[in-house]
Order: sequence, then structure tokens, then C-alpha cells
Amino acid sequence: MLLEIKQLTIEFHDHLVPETVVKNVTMSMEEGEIVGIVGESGSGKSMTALSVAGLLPRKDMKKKGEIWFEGQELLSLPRKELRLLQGDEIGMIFQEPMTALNPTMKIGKQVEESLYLHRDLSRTERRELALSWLEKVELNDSERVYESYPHELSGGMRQRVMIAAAMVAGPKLLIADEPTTALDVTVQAQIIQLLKKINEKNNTAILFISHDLSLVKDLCDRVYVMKDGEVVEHGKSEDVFYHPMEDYTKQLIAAIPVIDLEQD
Amino acid sequence: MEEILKVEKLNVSFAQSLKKNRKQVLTDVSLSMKKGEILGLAGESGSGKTTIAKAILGMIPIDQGTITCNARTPQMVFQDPYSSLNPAKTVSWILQEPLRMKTKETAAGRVEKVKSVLHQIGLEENLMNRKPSELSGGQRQRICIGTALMSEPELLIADEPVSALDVTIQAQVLQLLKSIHEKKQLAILFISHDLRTMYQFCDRIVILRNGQIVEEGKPSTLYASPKEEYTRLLLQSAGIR
Amino acid sequence: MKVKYYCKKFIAMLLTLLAVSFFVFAAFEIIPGDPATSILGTNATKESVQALREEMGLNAPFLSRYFSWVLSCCKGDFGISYSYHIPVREMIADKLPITLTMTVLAMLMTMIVSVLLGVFLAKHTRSVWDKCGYVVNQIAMAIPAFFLGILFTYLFGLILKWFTPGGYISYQKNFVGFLGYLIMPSIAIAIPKCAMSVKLLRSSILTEAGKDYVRTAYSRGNSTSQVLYRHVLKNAMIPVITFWGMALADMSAGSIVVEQVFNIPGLGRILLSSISNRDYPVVEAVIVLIAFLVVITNFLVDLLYRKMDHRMQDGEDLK
Amino acid sequence: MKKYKNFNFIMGVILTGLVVLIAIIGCFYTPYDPDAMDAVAKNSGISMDHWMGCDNFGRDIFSRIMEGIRNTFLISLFTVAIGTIVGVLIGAVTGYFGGWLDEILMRINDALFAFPSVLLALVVISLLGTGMFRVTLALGIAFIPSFARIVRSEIKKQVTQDYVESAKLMGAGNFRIIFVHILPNILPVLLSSIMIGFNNAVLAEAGLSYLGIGVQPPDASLGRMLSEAQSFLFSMPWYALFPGTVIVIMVLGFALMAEGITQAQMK
Repeated sequence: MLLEIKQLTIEFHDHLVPETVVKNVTMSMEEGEIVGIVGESGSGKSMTALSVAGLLPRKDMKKKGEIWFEGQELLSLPRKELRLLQGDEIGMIFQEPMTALNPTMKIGKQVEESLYLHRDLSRTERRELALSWLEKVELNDSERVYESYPHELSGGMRQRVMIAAAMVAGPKLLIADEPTTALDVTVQAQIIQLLKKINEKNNTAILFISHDLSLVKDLCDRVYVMKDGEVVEHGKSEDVFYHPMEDYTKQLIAAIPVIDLEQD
Repeated sequence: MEEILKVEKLNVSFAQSLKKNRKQVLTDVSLSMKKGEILGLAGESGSGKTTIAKAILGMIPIDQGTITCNARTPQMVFQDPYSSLNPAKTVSWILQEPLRMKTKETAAGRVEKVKSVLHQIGLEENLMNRKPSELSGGQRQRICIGTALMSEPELLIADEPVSALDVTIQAQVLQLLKSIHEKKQLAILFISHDLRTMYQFCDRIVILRNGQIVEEGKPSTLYASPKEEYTRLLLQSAGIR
Repeated sequence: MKVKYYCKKFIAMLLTLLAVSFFVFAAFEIIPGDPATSILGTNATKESVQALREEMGLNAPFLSRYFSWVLSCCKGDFGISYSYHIPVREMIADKLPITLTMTVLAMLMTMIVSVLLGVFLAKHTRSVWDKCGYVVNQIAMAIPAFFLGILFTYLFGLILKWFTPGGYISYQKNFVGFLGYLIMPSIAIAIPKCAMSVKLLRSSILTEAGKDYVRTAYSRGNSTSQVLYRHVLKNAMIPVITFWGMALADMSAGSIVVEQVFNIPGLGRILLSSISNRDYPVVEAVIVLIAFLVVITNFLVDLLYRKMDHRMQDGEDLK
Repeated sequence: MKKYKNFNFIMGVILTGLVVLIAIIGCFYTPYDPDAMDAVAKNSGISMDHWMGCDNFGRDIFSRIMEGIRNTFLISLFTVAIGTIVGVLIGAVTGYFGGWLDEILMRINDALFAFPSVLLALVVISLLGTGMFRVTLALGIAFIPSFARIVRSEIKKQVTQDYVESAKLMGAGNFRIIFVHILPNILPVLLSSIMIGFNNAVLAEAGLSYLGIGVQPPDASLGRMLSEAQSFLFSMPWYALFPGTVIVIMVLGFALMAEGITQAQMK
């Protein structure tokens, strides 16, 4: 068992009335498995992902429950030790490729950062590894990309750079928080294929967060459906998609326009 | 049915800072719309969909080509619900503004019209003196549609009206647009990158790529047997083929 | 692409310099009274006045006089002073370094102190340091430079006797003494601008810290200070550097006022005396000089700004 | 307006209110005639009848400060008025329409920006001469570039928003769009820059008067009092400290209001 979340509850205390964003969520992931979390905005899917990655803001935030990752309980882990996992064992990519990269820092330096933080390598070794990963994410002109700045790349290319930066230190778990929402449909499909390839080749488990059920169906082995901070339904993605039990899931599926071309 | 919009060989280019040559955005785009028709304009970002809309409404200068639009007061609904409503004004002020421009109605008359439009777009009257910042994305998009309806347009250009909304709310807003279309014989130029939603919504669909029309046709035939390679790729990526 | 961009910026600067010189020249054109009579005095004969006007080329049309004036300025010849009848260049030559040193000293202090303090306050938000830092900042911004000068003269000069008020030491005689004396006035000029710059850097750091790329940096295992120094600081400095460009202009004006307080014979002193006795060539020269210094430094600040943030070069100017 | 309930704004209003109150009272009543010289009370310190003591001519410092506040406040008021009105017009036109007009006006603006406002005022003063009216005009002109630039950048931001496009589609004229649609959205920024304008105007007026080229005697001004007080620093430190502190309070009042407005806008 790579990852196990037990009764996770997250409460915000920044304004008068404490707001519960995630209510006793329980999930589990095996090594090399692709698991999806589907839900609309405000369903708590991103919060759950951020808590696994240890990126929840410290102050005015109460967390209950446990998150076990490779035998370590992340919620109670001191920050110094959590930092050793971040980027090394757990990688993360985000929704907005346009703003998720440092605008005044070269791409190469940002891709190498996890190596700089977690590995004792020389400059050239780091550069080699970064370039190899830029090629693995199908950025053919990797030398030029290495030397360029974020604003010189398209959205799709930046997302690939994000994936390279997250994977460069060989993490066991990659968390993808709606990585394709801001991209064009054709680029979206390519990124999904890339994630599948990475999962097969490196046996990296992927926690895929999305609001698009049809996307999750193709990519993920298992899926959790979330609404207002709670897991409403979970199971194999085919079961959940073709014969959903909860009516909220049915409603989600019904909202996807059905195109049956066979009839004419 | 007579034609309300005819675009022939439209060419548009933008000047670029620092570079001498102008960036060609639209090349020889021709399309036409009949009264009460819903035409879909599909394409990815940077394909020039919004530029066509702005050219039709005369918001940007065009290099060549002719646009004959004999639809009365064409209106537009924008993609980003957070920037399409004036944040400093209340809902009722926003809805009354088109009336202040067009008709000589008294304040009371205007408020009556606002109430009737609010019903049409499925919102309660108590939203009247709320500010846009207090509304959800779906409510704001309905207000945009309401404002457009106030000018009683014959043509409504909807530039990705639902792509910023949640799936369930998208369906409701599209349903609203469809019902208004039927009731008022309103022609809609529906701009989107989501081929799935366009399938049920549009009578005809035009595929656009890098400012050029790739293919055009009824959704059923276009999706079933696309002639162009790019259309096939679009359908495949959207998981339709 | 880069070279093309810098040429465009350089030409824009030259245009601004021309506009500045034109504005000053035109301004002094509309003053009533004739330069020749002011030099020769009111009882001079009409012929001698005409001869002088001819010699100084005053009868030439406005534009050609403007261009000959600009050319002579470039050569360093700013014309003859009405009241002292010596070339303006001599009057200004030894004054310029004084004001320049004071402004540069004030600028250095502002840069160093504001970065240190700004980062410190940004790191300790919500602490008591932040609160009192804020109060001190607000007050420091509200104190005019010359009042600060008077307070320093009273406190450090008269009571603590750290320096003799009004005891200016010229740089020809004793350079270290000269610098020592200029410390106090430079601090007086620097404090208000430094306080503003600290506030700006602190809020700029906090804004950058909320951005997506910071969350990405944390996801890679950076510690808080690593995020601050490797990622946030460079981006946060961009608006501060722009402010420094503008602050330099205000500081050069501030030095004019502070020279009165500390009785320093800089450009400010001579500017004021020539304004009161209507010695326009001197006024023109000093103002053009200060304006040129400001425009050139703004141009240099722009280059530094572009070097740090490459978005400027090919993208639309974000300023 | 309830969102303006933050500490800064309230403190700012209190300080500025105090100053404005004294300025208004100063128009009608001052404990002593500001210019009356009382030989007996020369150089006397703080006492019951002279709250802030007397200067080297025996004039009551408190009365002179009251008159000084009034003059400084009036000058700053008109300076900011000129700067704002002209600045908003130029900023609105260049920000909204752009094109060659924007280019030219902005080039001129950059040129004027090369002059610190004090220097610009010096140029205007050396042309028109000193005295309250001319100083106000000089400072007003000197403040136009900064206001124009702020308004222009704010309007440029708003013009890219879709609600401006939809207003055009409804048939609203340009004038109506600028002043009815866009202006309310930039009001908070405009208000806080007006406060900062006041802040700078008070500083600039005090500076000019200190240099002796601002308000001329017999009109009293805080800056001028400071320059006179400088030579009596050892014997009568209060003669310099009181006017200086009053200037700081005036400037602080406006600065805190500006802070308060921007903070409220952030909420």
C-alpha cells in the first residue's frame, strides 16, 4: 500500500465560522496505480491532494485524520522531514501552467531544482538528467527549452516542463491537480498519453484530480467521486462510469453530452 | 429564410510590437447565417474565433473582405463571467443600461422590464440590488444573457459562454440559451472549443484552424464522416471518434 | 531581438532628453525682459544693447537659437551668467560633484537598508516587529527631509556634538572630512525614500509569496528561506527597482533643500540664489543638468529592470 | 462605506480632521494677531498665555502656526484639485483612446516626469514669481504628470475588461463609458492617489517656503517658520520643533487615509 488516507478532515478557521472543506475522506493507492478524484469546484478534491503533498497553509487550518505514505504519517511529520519527501518521493503538477513557473528563472534551473535539493550531484550531472527528462516529456528541442524562459513557451510545453520538473528526482507518487483544464483539447489528449507512458515506464503512481469524468474514465484504474468535501462513491472507473450508484454521480454523467454516431 | 449575416473573404492582421511584419490572424474566412439559425464556430485557442466575432461587431479594423450584418443590434456574451459585468454597479442598473441607451422609457417602466427579463433568465427578483461580486458564475452568465436580450437583438454572439462554468451549470445555461432561441427566433453564433457541447446545440458547425476555415457541415454528418484530417484529430482528442 | 529592444529604449531616452531641454528652453523664452539689457544694465546705450544681442545671436529665430543652445550645452558651454558675467560652466563645475555625491550616498543607503529591512519585515509578518516597523515606516515617510536635517543638526550637532553644524569641509581640502560631513544630510534625504522603499518591498514580497510558482517551489521541497531567496526576492525586487528610479529624482530635489539646512554650497544653493536674482542662464543650466541626470539614471534603471525580467524584451511593455 | 472601518483610515481621518478644524478656526480667530510683535514676550518659552511660546520678534507661535496650517492646507487643496482634474482628463483620454494622442502626451509626460515635482515648481516659480497664488499654480502644474500617469494606467486596465466592450455594444458613447462605467471602478485608486497627492503637496509647499521662494511674508507658512527658527535652534528649539511636527502630522494624516483606502479596497 503506497498511500492510505484515513478519516481526513480539514477545517478553515480564517473567518468567524469555521468552514469544513474536507469531511472524513478515506482513500488508498497501490504502487504504480492511477487513481482519479472527480468533483465540481468546491468539492474538496484539490484540498485532499494538497494535504497529501503537504502544501496546505499552516496557520488557521485544522487537520484531523491520518495520511500514511510508505509507513510515515504525513500530517504529524515535522516540516523538516516532510521537506525530504516533497519533490523526491512525491511530485506535483498544477492546473495553471501559465503561472506555475517562476517567470524570471530559466526553465533548466527550475527542472533541476528537485535534484539540487535532494541529490548530491554535480552541475553537469543535474543538467544531463534535466535534459533527458525534457526529452522524455517529448520536448524535442530540449537544449533550447533548457535555456529559455517560461513566457517563451506555449501552455502545453509549460505543462510538459512541469511534469519533467516533478519527475526528475524519480518520485513514487505524482499528484496531478487538473493538469489539462487550461489546455486545448488536442494538447490535453497528448498530456494524458504522456502521463500514461510515465506510469507504465517508471511505475509512478498518479493521483489525478479533475472535474471531467470522461477524461478520468480513460486514464484512471479507480476513481473517487467527491461532493461538498465528502467521498460520495468510489470504485473501478468502468463500474462508476457505466453503472453509477449515487444519483450525484448519475447527474455528473448525464451532464456529459452523449454523441452516438451509429444511428444514421 | 433570409440571411442576416454574410462574411466574405475576411482578412484580419494585428501589428506586433518590435516585429516589423503584422501577424496574420484571419485569412479568407467566409461564412453566412440565416435568421434564427445556431451556427457553431469551433477551434482551439489562437485559431481566431474571437477575432471573427469582434470583426462582425465592428470592434476591430479589418484588412480585406466584406461583412454584411443586417441583424438588428447584434449583442455578445463573453467567456469570463468575472469581467463581463461592471463590478461597481448593481444587477438592476446593469440590466437597465441598454434601455437607457435605446428607449425613452421611464425609470418605473425600465424596472418592470428588468423584472420580466429576470424571470426569462430564471433568476429571482431579489437579485436586483446585488453587486456582481455577490453572484455565482452561472448567475452572472445569465445576467450577461439578460443584458444582451434587453436590446432585443436578432443575432447573439456567444464567445465560449459556458466553458468557465461547472459541468452541471453549463447544461442549465445552454438550456436557457436554447429556449430563448426558440421563443425569439434569435440567431446565435456559438463559439467554443468543446465539440461535445456543440453537437446537440448547433444546427451547423464551422471548424477553424489558425485563422482559416477547415471544414463546415451539420454536426451529425461532420462528426460521422469528417473530410479533413484536423477535424478527425479534434474529434479523437475529445474522445468522440 | 535584445539589441533591437535596447536601441528602441535608447532612442526613447534621447527623445525624452530633447523634450526636457526644449521644455526648459521654451519656459525661459516666455520671460519678459531682454537678456542683453540685463547683462549691460538698464542705462546701457541702445546701440551697445543691439550689438550684444547680435553677438549673442538673440535676433535669430526661436528654433535656431534653441538648437545652437542645445549644441553649446552638449559642449559644456551653458552661456554667460547675468549677474556674475562669468561662464555658467565655471560656476557649476565645482558644485556638481557635491550634490552628486550627496544624492549617490543617499541612494546607496536607501538601497542597502531597504532591502535588508524589507526582507526582515516580510519574514516576520504578524510579529510585533512588523507592527512597530509599520508605524516607524509611516512616520518616517511623513517627515520632510529638511525638518529631519534640522532635527539632526539640533540633536547630533548641538547636543551630542557629533559634527559642527554648518562646518562644511570642501572635497579639495580634505576628502574624508567632506564625506564625513555629507553623511548626515544624505541620511536626512534618504530616510523618507528608504521608508517608502521598505514598505514597497515588504508588500511586494507578500504579493509574490501568494503566487502559484511559490507553491510549486514548496512542492519540490524548498524551505521557506530557500523559497524567499531563490524564487521570491528576485521577482519582488522588480517594482522596487522602478521605484528607486523615481526616488532618485526626488532625492536630487531633496538635496537642494537639505543644502540650505547644512549650509552646503551645492547646486541647490546656486539655483536658489540665481532664481532670486533672475539669473536665468544659471537656472536653466542647473535644471537641465538635474533633469538629464534623472533621465539617464531612469534609463539605467530600465536596463537593470529588463535584465532581471526578460518578459519585457519581446512582450508588450508591462510598465 | 462600512468597509473603510480599518485602523489606518480612522487614524488618518482623525489627524486630518484636527488639522482642517484648526485651519478653519484660523480663518476667523487666532489667540493673538499672528503678525503682532510683543517686545516683552520675545523668545519666551511655552507659557499659559502663549501655548507654544514666542519667536524672536515676540510673535505668538501658535497663532502663526494656525495661519500657516491654513495657508499650507489651502495651497495643497488647490494644487491637488488642479493636478487631479487635469490629470484625470489627460489620463482618461490617453488611457481610453490610446493611439498617436496617447503616444505624444505620454512622451511629454515622461519628459515632465524627469523633473521632480519640486524642480518643476521651481521652473514655474522662476517664471511667474513667488507668492501663494503662483506657488499653488506651480505645484498644481508639477503634480499633473503623476496623476495623469496613475489615471491612464488604471483606465488602460479597465478598458481590457469585457464590460467596457458590452457597454459599447449597447450603444453607450465614449464619454458615458469613461465617466459612468469606468470611473466608479477606479475611484478607490484615484482617492488614495489624491490623498498621496495631498501628502506630497504639503511636503512640497513646506519645502518651497523653507527655501524662501514659496509663501512670502507677511503671509505665515510652516516652511518659512522653520527656516527662520533654524538660526535660534539652540536658544529656542521649540520654535523649530512645533511647526515641523505640525507638518509631519498633516502629512501623516493624509498618508494614513491613503493607506486605509487601499487596504479597504483590498478586502
